[in-house]
Amino acid sequence: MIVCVAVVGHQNNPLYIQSFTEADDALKLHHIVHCSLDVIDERVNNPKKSGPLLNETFLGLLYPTENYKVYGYLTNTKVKFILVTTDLDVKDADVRNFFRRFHAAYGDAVSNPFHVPGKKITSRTFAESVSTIVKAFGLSSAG
Amino acid sequence: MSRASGPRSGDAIFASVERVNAELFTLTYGAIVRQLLTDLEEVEEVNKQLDQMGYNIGIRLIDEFLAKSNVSRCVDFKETADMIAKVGFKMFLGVTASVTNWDADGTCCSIVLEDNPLVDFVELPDTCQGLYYCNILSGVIRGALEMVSMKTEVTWTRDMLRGDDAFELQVKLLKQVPEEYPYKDDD
Amino acid sequence: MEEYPEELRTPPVALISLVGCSDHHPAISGHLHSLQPPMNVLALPDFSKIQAVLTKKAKEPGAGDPPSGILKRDWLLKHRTRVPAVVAAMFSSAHVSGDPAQWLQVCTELENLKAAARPRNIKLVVIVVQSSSADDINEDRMIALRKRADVDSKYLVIYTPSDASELKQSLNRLANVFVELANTYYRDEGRRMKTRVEKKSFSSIELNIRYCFKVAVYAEFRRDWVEALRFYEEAYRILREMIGTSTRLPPIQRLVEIKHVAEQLHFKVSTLLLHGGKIIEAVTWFRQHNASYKRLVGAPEAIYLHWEWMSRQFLVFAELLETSSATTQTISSVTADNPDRGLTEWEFRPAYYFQLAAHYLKKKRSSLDIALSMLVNANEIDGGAESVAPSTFVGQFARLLEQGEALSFQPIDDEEYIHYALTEGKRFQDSYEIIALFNRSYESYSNLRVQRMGSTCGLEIAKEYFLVGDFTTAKQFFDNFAHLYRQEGWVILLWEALGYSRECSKKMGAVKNFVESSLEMASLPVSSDYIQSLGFKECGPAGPPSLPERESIHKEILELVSGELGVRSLEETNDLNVTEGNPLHLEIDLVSPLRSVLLASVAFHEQTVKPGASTLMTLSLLSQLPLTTEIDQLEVQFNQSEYNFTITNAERPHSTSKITSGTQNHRVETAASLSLVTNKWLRLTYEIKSEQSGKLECISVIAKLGPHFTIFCRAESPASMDGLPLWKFEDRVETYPTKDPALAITGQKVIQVEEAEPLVDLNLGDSGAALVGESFMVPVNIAARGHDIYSGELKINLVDVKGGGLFSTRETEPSTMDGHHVELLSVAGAEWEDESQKEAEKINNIQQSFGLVSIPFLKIGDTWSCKLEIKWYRPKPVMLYVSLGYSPHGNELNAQKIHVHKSLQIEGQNPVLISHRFLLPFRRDPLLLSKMKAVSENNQFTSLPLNETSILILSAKNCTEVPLQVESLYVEVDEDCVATSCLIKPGSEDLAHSGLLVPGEEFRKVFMVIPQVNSSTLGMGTVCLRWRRHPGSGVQVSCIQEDSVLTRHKLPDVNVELAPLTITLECPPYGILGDPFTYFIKIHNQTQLLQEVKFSLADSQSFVLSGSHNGTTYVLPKSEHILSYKLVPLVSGPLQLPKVTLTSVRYSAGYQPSVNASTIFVYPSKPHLKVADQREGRTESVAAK
Amino acid sequence: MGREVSESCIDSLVTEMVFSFCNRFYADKSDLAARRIEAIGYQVGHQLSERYTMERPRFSDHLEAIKFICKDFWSEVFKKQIDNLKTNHRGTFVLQDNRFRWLSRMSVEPSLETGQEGENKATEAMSMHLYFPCGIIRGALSNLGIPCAVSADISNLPACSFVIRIKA
Amino acid sequence: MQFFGGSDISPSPPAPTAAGHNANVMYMFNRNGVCLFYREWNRPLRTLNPQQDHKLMFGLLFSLKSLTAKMDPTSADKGNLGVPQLPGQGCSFHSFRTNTYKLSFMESPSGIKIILVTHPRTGDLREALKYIYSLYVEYVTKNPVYAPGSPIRCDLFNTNLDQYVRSIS
Repeated sequence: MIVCVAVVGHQNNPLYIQSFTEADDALKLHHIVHCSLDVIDERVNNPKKSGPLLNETFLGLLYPTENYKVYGYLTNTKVKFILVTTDLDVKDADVRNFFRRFHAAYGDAVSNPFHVPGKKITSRTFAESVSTIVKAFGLSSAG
Repeated sequence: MSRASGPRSGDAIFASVERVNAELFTLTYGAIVRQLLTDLEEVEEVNKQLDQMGYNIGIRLIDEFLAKSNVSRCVDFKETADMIAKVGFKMFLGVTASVTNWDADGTCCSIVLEDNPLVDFVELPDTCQGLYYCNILSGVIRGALEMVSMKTEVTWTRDMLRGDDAFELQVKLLKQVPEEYPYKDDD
Repeated sequence: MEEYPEELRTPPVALISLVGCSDHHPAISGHLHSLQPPMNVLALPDFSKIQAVLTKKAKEPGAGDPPSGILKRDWLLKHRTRVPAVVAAMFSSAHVSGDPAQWLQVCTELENLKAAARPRNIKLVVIVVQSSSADDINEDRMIALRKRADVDSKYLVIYTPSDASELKQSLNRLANVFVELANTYYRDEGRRMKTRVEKKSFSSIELNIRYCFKVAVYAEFRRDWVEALRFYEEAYRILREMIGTSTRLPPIQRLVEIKHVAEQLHFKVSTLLLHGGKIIEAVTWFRQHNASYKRLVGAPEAIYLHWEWMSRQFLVFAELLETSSATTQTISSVTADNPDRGLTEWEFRPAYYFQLAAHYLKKKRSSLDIALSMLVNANEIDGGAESVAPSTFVGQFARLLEQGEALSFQPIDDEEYIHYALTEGKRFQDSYEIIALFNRSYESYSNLRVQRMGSTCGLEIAKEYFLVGDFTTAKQFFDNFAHLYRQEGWVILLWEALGYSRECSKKMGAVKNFVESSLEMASLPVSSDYIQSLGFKECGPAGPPSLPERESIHKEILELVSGELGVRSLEETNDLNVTEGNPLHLEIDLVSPLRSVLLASVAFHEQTVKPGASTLMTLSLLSQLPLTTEIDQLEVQFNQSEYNFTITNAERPHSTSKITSGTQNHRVETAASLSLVTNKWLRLTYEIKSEQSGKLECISVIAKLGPHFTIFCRAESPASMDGLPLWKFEDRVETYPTKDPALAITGQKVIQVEEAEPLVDLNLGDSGAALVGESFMVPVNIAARGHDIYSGELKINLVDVKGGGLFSTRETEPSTMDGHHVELLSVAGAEWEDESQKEAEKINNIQQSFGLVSIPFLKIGDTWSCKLEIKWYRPKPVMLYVSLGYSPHGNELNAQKIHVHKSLQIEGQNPVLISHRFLLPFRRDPLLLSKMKAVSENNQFTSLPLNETSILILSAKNCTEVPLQVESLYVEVDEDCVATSCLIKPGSEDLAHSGLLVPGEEFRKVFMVIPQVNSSTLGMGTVCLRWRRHPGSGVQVSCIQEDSVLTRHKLPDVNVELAPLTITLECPPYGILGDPFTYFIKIHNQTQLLQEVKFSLADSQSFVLSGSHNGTTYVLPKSEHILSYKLVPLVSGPLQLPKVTLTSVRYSAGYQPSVNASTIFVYPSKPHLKVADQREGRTESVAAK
Repeated sequence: MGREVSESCIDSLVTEMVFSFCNRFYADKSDLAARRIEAIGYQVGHQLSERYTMERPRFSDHLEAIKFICKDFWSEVFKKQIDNLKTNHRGTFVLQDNRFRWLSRMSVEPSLETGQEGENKATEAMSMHLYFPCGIIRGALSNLGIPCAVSADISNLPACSFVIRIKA
Repeated sequence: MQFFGGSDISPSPPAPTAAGHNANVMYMFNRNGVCLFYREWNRPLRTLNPQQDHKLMFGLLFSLKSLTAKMDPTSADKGNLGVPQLPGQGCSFHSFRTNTYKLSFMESPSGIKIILVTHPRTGDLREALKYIYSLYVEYVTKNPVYAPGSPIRCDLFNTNLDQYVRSIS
């Protein structure tokens, strides 16, 4: 189950962060997301020489915490997407797929002429589509 | 006049004309509106300017419309309105509009759009209530009709950006202006 | 890791036992220790001990029934300290080859030893100590000994310590033997166990595990890591399966035991892996370990044991990683080559594990607290637990009972165990442990420059400190790490940190900090809409980040600063309050996080303004505080304090007390309302009128909220104002600080006040061009039209028009001292009042091109004037700048000056052009050899004949526009060449006519020159022309000066030489048409030599002549030869005499008299003039030249 | 995806945009008008680059990004690629489109334009239409993390070359 | 039909050449009677100054239209002579011929009037005029620097027009 998704701007400032848990761990999730930026920095600064991951937007598993897994995605426009899930075994394919759809949603959100680049994303439409994508992920990964 | 080759269908024309990504169009329009909002501040003023721009576009576009659609005469308002809705919208925006709500004496009707490329991605911020985002369209129609000598008044009655289920433009024919001899006879 | 017993932490070491000959033990054991790998030695002085050591104690209840534990706690230790692999019996050679009695004893001892060693099949070595290599050992005794010991001959070692080399050899020999035997021993033991494992010949899983463990350990003894690893893993696996199946112990303890064992096995495995450099495997292994035990929480009341255990796992692994050399360098490469394994770089970092260790320890603490709290009465647990202790088996605990001296363990039930564990748990103060862990994590993160993870740890540390009540430390930490969140705009995290920090300062009773952090929190961009605030229960003291929360914080502060009530609800600690006693003063600068609390932008509506003219200034305040804030009073401060003014709030008249020491005539404005609405500019526009010229800058704005609370806020120019760091990411309406957007973009908090219009005239008298050499006067007139002139000052500046600078360094002429072309000599005041020392002072501050003169006080209407005396050394146009600075009001000290500037371009030109030329005497031509040869550079030097009279003509041309009066013109012989060398005397007595030269006119004077020394370069001296401007001339009096000017002109050196021959032409001064006259050509030989001279006389149409046309003559030394001709002129007028050409054969130099030397005037008829004709002709001819 | 509109929509919109900014809102303040038009282009480019770079690996260097502009981006917007890309390898790139769509129908009658200043008028009018595409390019690049300045040159119509100077 | 019965004595021009120079002049007016465009390929004699010339031509068309409408036997409602009409209203003529030239005319509903004067023997040019109209749309109305209603000054239009006109036979 996805517990949190976040969009982080190129100055590492949070643009959108939404958690999907009833538990009171929204704050912890903030911390987790924030920390994951370190891993992203590491990955980007010395990218893995080996094959497929080179410059791919999908950064894969960033790091496991005691009971979460954190995945990352870095767009060409230096915007970071972060996904925190509780699932222990997640198929990369699912995550990739998730990020693809998420990116599309993000693209539409910033295509809103009234959205000012670099500012927090307040669009309702975006929020809605995100939650649908998140739900969809739950289903796919469950199966 | 040759009635031989009648008006062509909107789809046929749209298929034949050069086309571009709607995104480019949509975003450009959006950027223009945003710029106007920041420059002119007053929402009302922005509406006015959008309409004006639309008008200017309309008076250019009409000839393309006529040439491509092969329409030879726009004397009857009813017929013309239909033309615009069925052919005009299709051949330019690739969407079809329907004409409804004719009033008794056939001088006022509504053009209804379910789908409108202008508003993809658009979400009106709370600060811009009162903005007719698509006001350029009304301008275009007004301008185009004026070129075929119909003075009209075009107003929005429904707007999806304001939560309505469709876009509805009310087109009201004010008068038809025949062309008159422009030169004074005394010179 | 430290808590592990040494034998577990380090790989096992073989044990050798030495018996007998104890005096040799140290040497041997020393050697064995030094081996790689070392060997332990169990040294027994005499054989009697050996039994005690080796005899097995009674085997625990027969192999039949299952053992009561998995691993024996002391087993490893036993093999390290008590059960040797090899026993070495040492006998001195003396005994061996001694008398039968001794031999017998040897034998018996050997027997006993064998008896003891056999059952444990410990290997046996016999060492015969040979006291010296000299004495030999009885051969057959040796054989007998071997027989008895029945050991292979190579295990009967001769040990000779006598001399070093021998000792070494025998030591090595011993070592080899020991190693070999030890290995065989452990191999055999290992095999034994292995066969049991393979044959499944064991009664219970416990044993299975134990055997595997033993196999592994024995393998380790043999350094056979692979096998060791295999069997440890095997054991681990079996153990894992054992969970659930085993029923031996009560459930809690069972789990505890298993985990303990698992821990040991895991430790062994990961150690082996890491030391084998298999880091990836190690990490993966740990993952599995973690995964498979994480969920085994166990019984709820003992849950904290699990967390403790988990924490330890992470801690230990972290330490292993840290110590194992493999980690550090290879991480990147490692992560590189296993993207598939899904291991992330973080899992190779000890920091990661430390962090989690700490994390689990926190869990442990919390659940422990719960457990404790659930106990009915805390003291009850203390009873009965003390006698419980770790039992013989790893991970088991039992009650220790002593009957007599014998100790025995009695198993306990979980109830008791929990008690025991709780008491144990209570003994530890976890917080510091947790801090320590986080600290290690934090440090290793920050070594890697992984700041965010680091700061999370930092935050945790801070929270711990907060928990244990060390608020000062806690606050420091919180504040440090808040910074990162602030700069990256992670508002929620910032909120949490600030919340704590705020609480700290509250507890510490630090009002200022408290208010600061409160205000910052209240002004943070958190609003309930963008996070579901219910998710933030654990935000600590801050409470959930939400608008209402901000509001309540804000309210609290408002109340606090209003002084009405201090913040209560503070247990024990002293209340915070803001009162008369301790007022509160905050400062907000451009980088302060509190900018969002109060942002002051100040914009003048113009860039510049005339003094006295008034302009507008807009002061705009912005606050992001959630509630509307009432400002009691504002003070606006400028760089010129007299313009400071205060703005009071009309709605709050009572609270208008002075903020600063209220100077009288302190301006006070009243604003209708001074309430700051959230994110809405409060704009106040006031008129500013400045008398002072110069920069007027608004420095700061001081807002007064409540009687004793002020905020000092640095003013910012809208032009250069950057957005609020945190709010700039918010999607909100941003408005301009000023109504007029243009001003908002360009507005400045500084305004330039121009200086007042000068009401004083400054005039420079223009007096045409200056002449080089004269001291040129420029009159300066100052008239105080509309201002009094106080402390006036006149700046004078000379600048080269061409910008070339007024002097060039390579200027070397004496005429220009220190190379100035133009120099300001002095300022001649028309009337300095009395004080003359002032004059001196004035002259002082005059340099060549710059002058500074102070002007006496002038009342309106007064005038004052002076003359600038300037001297040109070079013709050069010059710009003269004169600027008058004065202040119209005497009274003010710091009255700013008003300036008037004037400039004048002055041409500097040469007054006269002096030229000279030399002539030889009339009709007399010396043969100057230098002329002949030096045709090329003849122009360099004029050559003069020695002792001949030559004529020098000097002319001075007036090249100015004004008439000049020449006073005198003379040649001044240089000091260096003595007067005798050459005498120059005026050829004509001094000027007949007055030397008045109109512009362009030339003045001439003739001198006779008779060189008297033969010198190639004879200094001719310097021409001195004394002149003055002609008074009559129309130029204004100003620049006429009494004393005349002396212009000097150096004459070039000349070349004086003796002419060997001179020709003199002689003929009458004039001829008459048709009447003959004689024409003599006198060739004078001045040398001591006979001179052969060829001569020729050309024909001429104008004359009929008689005499030889050409020929050769010889002229005797110091004598002269005369050629004479009769000539009859045929025409009249100036005629050219027939041309003579002479050629000196000796010098092969031909020459002719100059043309004009050989002309004669022929009158048509005899003229009737008698006298002065001589002179007439002369001057005339001179003039002709 | 793949939604399309008639080309004359965008053409007439851009034309009208330029017209009204130059002749209505900022008449005789052509520099202001230019800045606005450029800003509009900037926003469009910014948004387009976000959309068009989805699904593709990140660019490792400036050149890659520029190539992206030349190929994919250009063909998305103008249905053709840039014809010629030049660079001095010190942060300046020249992108030439031999037949720039938005200029393809632009023409004046030189003969009738009275002399020099007429020419200038015409060229100025044309150049006004270049701020928009320049803005687009700048917006796109800066969104890709490449701050730069973009100018255009139409010395030989209908070819048009855009000069990109990357701010180091 | 023949207007202004030009006396037949006047020699008719040479027979039309297959390709090439059959077009003499062309006018374009917009709905306000502004002459947007005038171009001549072959007009040996020129009598009036351009303004008058354009005015005359527009006047001719204007009255001619109302005339033809007035004469229309088919339509019931006959506006009085000189009463203005909507573009495309009533009947409309599309060409007339004299012995010396043929004038072809088309008017778009937007009031754009295109007049092409050609050799008398040139055929029906209605399609040609339509094509010219489309040229106008393509190269004039879509020319960003062309201001609607102003005289047409577009290279591309001229060149394309010339090229096309040359093909008229």
